[in-house]
Amino acid sequence: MTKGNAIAVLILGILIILFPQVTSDNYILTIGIFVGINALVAIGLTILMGYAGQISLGQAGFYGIGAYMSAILSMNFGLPVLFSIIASIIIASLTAVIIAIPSLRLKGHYLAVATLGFGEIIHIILNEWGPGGPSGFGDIPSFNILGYHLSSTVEYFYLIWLCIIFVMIFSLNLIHSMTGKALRAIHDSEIAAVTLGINITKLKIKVFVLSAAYASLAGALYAHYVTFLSPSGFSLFYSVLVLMMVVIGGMTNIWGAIAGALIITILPEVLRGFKEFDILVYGMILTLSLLFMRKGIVPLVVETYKKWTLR
Amino acid sequence: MRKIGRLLLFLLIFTALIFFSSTNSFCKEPYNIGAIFSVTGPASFLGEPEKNTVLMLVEQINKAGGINGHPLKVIIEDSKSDETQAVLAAKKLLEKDKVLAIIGPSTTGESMALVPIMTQAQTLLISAAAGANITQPVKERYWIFKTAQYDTSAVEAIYTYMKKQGINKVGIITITTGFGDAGRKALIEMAPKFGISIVADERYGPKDTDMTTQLVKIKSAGAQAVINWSVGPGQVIVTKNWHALKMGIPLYQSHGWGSKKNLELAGKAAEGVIAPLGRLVVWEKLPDKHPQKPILKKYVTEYEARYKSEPGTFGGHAYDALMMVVEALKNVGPDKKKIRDYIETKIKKWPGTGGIFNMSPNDHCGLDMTAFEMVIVKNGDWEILK
Amino acid sequence: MILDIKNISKSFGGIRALKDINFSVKKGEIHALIGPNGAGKTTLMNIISGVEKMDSGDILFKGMSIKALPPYKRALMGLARTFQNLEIFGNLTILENIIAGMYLKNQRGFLSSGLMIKGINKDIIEKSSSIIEYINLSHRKEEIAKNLPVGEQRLLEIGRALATEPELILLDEPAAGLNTRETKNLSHLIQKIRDEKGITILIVEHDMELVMGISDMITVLNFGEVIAEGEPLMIQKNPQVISAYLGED
Amino acid sequence: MTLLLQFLFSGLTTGSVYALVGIGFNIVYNSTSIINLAQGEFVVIGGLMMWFFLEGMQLPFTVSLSLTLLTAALIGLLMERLTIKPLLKKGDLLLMIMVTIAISILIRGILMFKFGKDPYTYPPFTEGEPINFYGAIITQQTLWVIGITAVCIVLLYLFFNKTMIGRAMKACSLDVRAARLMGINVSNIVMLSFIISAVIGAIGGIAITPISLMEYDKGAMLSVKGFCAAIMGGLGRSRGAVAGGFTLGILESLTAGYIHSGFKDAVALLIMLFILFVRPAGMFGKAEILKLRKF
Repeated sequence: MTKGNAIAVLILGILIILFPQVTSDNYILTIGIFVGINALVAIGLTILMGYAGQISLGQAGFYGIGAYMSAILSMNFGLPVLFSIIASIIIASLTAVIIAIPSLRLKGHYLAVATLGFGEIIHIILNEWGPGGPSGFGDIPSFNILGYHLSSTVEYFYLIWLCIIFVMIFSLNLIHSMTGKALRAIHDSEIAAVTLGINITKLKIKVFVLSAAYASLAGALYAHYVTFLSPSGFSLFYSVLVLMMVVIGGMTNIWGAIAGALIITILPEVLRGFKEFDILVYGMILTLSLLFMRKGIVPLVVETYKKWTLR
Repeated sequence: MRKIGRLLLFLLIFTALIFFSSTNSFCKEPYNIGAIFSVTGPASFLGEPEKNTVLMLVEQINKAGGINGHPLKVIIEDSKSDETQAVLAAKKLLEKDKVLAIIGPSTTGESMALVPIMTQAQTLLISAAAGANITQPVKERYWIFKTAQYDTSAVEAIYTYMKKQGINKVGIITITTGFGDAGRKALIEMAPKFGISIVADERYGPKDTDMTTQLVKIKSAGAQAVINWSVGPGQVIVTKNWHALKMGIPLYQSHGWGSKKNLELAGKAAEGVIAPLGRLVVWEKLPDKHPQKPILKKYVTEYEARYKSEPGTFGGHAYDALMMVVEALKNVGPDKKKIRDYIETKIKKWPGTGGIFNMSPNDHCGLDMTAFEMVIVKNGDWEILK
Repeated sequence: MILDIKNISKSFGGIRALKDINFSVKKGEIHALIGPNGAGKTTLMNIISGVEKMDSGDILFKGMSIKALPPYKRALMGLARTFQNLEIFGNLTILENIIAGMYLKNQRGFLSSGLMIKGINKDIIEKSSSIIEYINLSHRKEEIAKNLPVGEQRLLEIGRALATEPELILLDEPAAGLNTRETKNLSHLIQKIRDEKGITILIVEHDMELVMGISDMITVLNFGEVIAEGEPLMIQKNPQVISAYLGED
Repeated sequence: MTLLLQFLFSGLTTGSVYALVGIGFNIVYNSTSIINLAQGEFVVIGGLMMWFFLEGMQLPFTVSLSLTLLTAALIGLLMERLTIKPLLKKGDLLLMIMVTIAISILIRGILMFKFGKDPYTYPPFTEGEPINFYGAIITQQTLWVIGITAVCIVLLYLFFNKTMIGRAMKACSLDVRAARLMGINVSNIVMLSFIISAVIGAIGGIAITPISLMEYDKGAMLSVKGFCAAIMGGLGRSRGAVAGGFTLGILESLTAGYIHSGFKDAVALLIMLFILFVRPAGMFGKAEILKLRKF
């Protein structure tokens, strides 16, 4: 991790600690929680797309596996929530390996449609065999550790953003390591990377699994926060939403994931005032931001700032 | 130095968020009620009339002087047919608007997602969705009520009628959404009680375009009748396919069928379709002394005059929910616990649009199969079956 | 012998690009592969580095058959290459390009990378910097690679290949797009690599002056077949080679 | 046997729309290498605008038809000129795909604003009793859908092989640079491809609406299914998309008929994945073609 990033993480940490002190409004904190959950999924996809150059339209599937597995394990098998979350991450990661091996041989549109296919199959499975079927199921135990139940929104806010801090540190370390260089090498030229002795297949699978692990962690946290699950939240629509976060935030910078999650999650809330028009305004904002901020917000801000200081 | 740029961005967005979310108006001591409906998204056909109904009622109530002099303010939130959005909306209503009670959401899933939140906030929720597990087990649903009839009641009405017709073997076709799934479960569970066997169990997706295959399978399984359980365009497509195939066995629809729009869309194909419908749809054909008739007449005519469309049974669920809360407020004032208790104990033989409600500590819905009339489509209109 | 090419054949959609190719590269030599356009030189390079599969034949590297190995394993054994149509990592800086090349000898697991048990240490940076100095790109160290002129991009590819600490480098038309001065520098660099680092070089090149100037041995391909082999002076006089280059055109 | 026939016809009907959407994908893909995920929205535009002119404004059938196709063409044109053209020079394909998603959301918003959330329908093209075909019952509209799809395929084939513009478009899809050197205005070709794909989507919508109704948010599902059809047939191959579309429709119908209707989408997806892994170039494509594609 570079010095700049270390300071950025520190600032993020301070912001997180301060935020609930500034606003005691549970509604805003709840939005903060969902921003965090989405950011977790988006961080994984940013590494996969921006650094390893692999597209995925199936993140909702892993998000769903994380949520459903953790819920089922803690509800039906009485596993402590912490363990059920870990177990669900492992299950999602194993699924990711199985999916990655055939899929990652494909490129571009083909990879996109293959991951889309897997994501939708997982969605159908949840619909057909998930507890409660399409209607979903409730009464999932809320997050608890060593007998202590997290009951307030503030506690959940801290829990989720603590996870993000860890995930950010891990991810920033990773992309600034030798492995990170290798990943970016794969992004720019697979053929050159492989002749330099980089086992691209293995690395791609690993990144894919990492993104699945982040998504499943997010799903599990979602399940134990909302305590109700139904398959509708884990469809292709969510995968597209995450993709949108990554692109709008800027996929060449991992901070873009958080910025993208922030914007895409908050936008509908802000647009509540528009009532019926919101989908129209939403589509308009997405289109315009894609047209005029091609690189995404964070890289744009960084670049503008650099240009500005150079003057 | 780039982190300063990042920091600025963060601050900018947070302030924007705070700015946008604090747009409260300053009325003089209004009673704040929250409403969460699926105004957009796949379940928007529910949320739309519900929202309209509430807007209309609030205007009427305030024009008539409000509730004991207090203006009524209903803050309507769109859940976009999505549970996460419903949770966010509920949090906003509870925390920001400090509402006394929430009516809605429109679907079972969204309602279920709100159960823990409402329980924790100790605030009344009157859902407009049908699922039985919204209010059951009652002990764990202390703060939760609903105004939509149970799916099981609709199934009961259908099966009772079928027995009279001598039908023993049915094929069911359901949509793969919460509504269809709940109906499917009820149909399968209750069949043995009526001595009915389900010979085919077919499904289709909410955006499917053709159900011929499923219907042909039902026919070839030897069913004496088809029951379709869905809302939205699916029920019209099934009706059209059923008509085109000349299946020779009757088609039953769920209680979601009760919209004139369906008759328009299906045209001739709808002739002979049977469904258990709330009296709202057929109020004109009710005998004058029926206790629901005056309410229905007022509601439906006013709604149609105002919105140039029919409210449907769903709008009625919102009507009942809001009127219950209003009545409670009138009698016990702005006290969350008292409002809840009033609804549990005082809503007895209470004629609403959905039926005659009898709430009790054991039943937070208060409707049974008598809320339905069996209705057949004849000459492009409804006709009550005896 | 460091590299033995044995009976390699390859066809594309019915057209035989390579017919029964045989030749060997001696350790420590600069071996050139020449021939008119379409002779199959790049295909052969791709087959040796493992990027493309051959139909039949065998490749021995340091006496071992590598035909079944994926490209990255060949790299592990000490085989590196550059590309005719430049495959630099465009969005990385020069330094990062070289560091990526050092991945081979400095691999880290995912977990240890993420937990920063072993990051990119000073040692790696120093080694990379010395390679950049070696290829005379120190003044460009922190620049984004895609902004470099072609000549420097070619140097970068060679530097990146060196970073893997190979025993044999395949250079695929390293002088394409270079001016005379750059070509001269290149030929010095190639000789320096062989002389100072003892790395064997197999070079495909069109620039005859460069080839004749630095090669110890030349193999000539035409229409997918070896038509001549020998020292530069011999090849220059070979009538078959002359007709291949002048004849049909 | 009757059952099978019935399933097949049911599959052909849905498959027709998938095929038309798939062809639309391919036409745009060939000229730009973009996957236009707003493709399904044109089907919805077709159905809803047709209703608007036919039932809403009570215009005669042919007038309504031409106006609907004109509207779709105009929207396709606007979409290309306003969003795709400025981005095309930059060549970031992923960004362009995201833009098409954003546009599909925008179109959905506009349609909802104009038409509300109710489904719409209008009478079949010809009134009359369904046809009994060896025991299988086929409505006249089903025949219309299949027939119109067939006519579209033939017309497109003639267009791409017999007309100057069509050949120019084909040349563009093979090699943009060479096409430019030959004096073809590539920018106009791209625009034309968007217009044609929009019109084809709208035709599908116009034909299917009497059977399946149309509402503002049906497009996303159609985009996904049409995309699958295009992939199954091999991206960029219009005849492949036709085969892919019909295969997908029939597979869905057969799964619903013989296995279980709950799994029909899953089986279709599994088969698509199988084709992807075994023959990524599609059922009929050659592997070499894949290598020519940058994305």
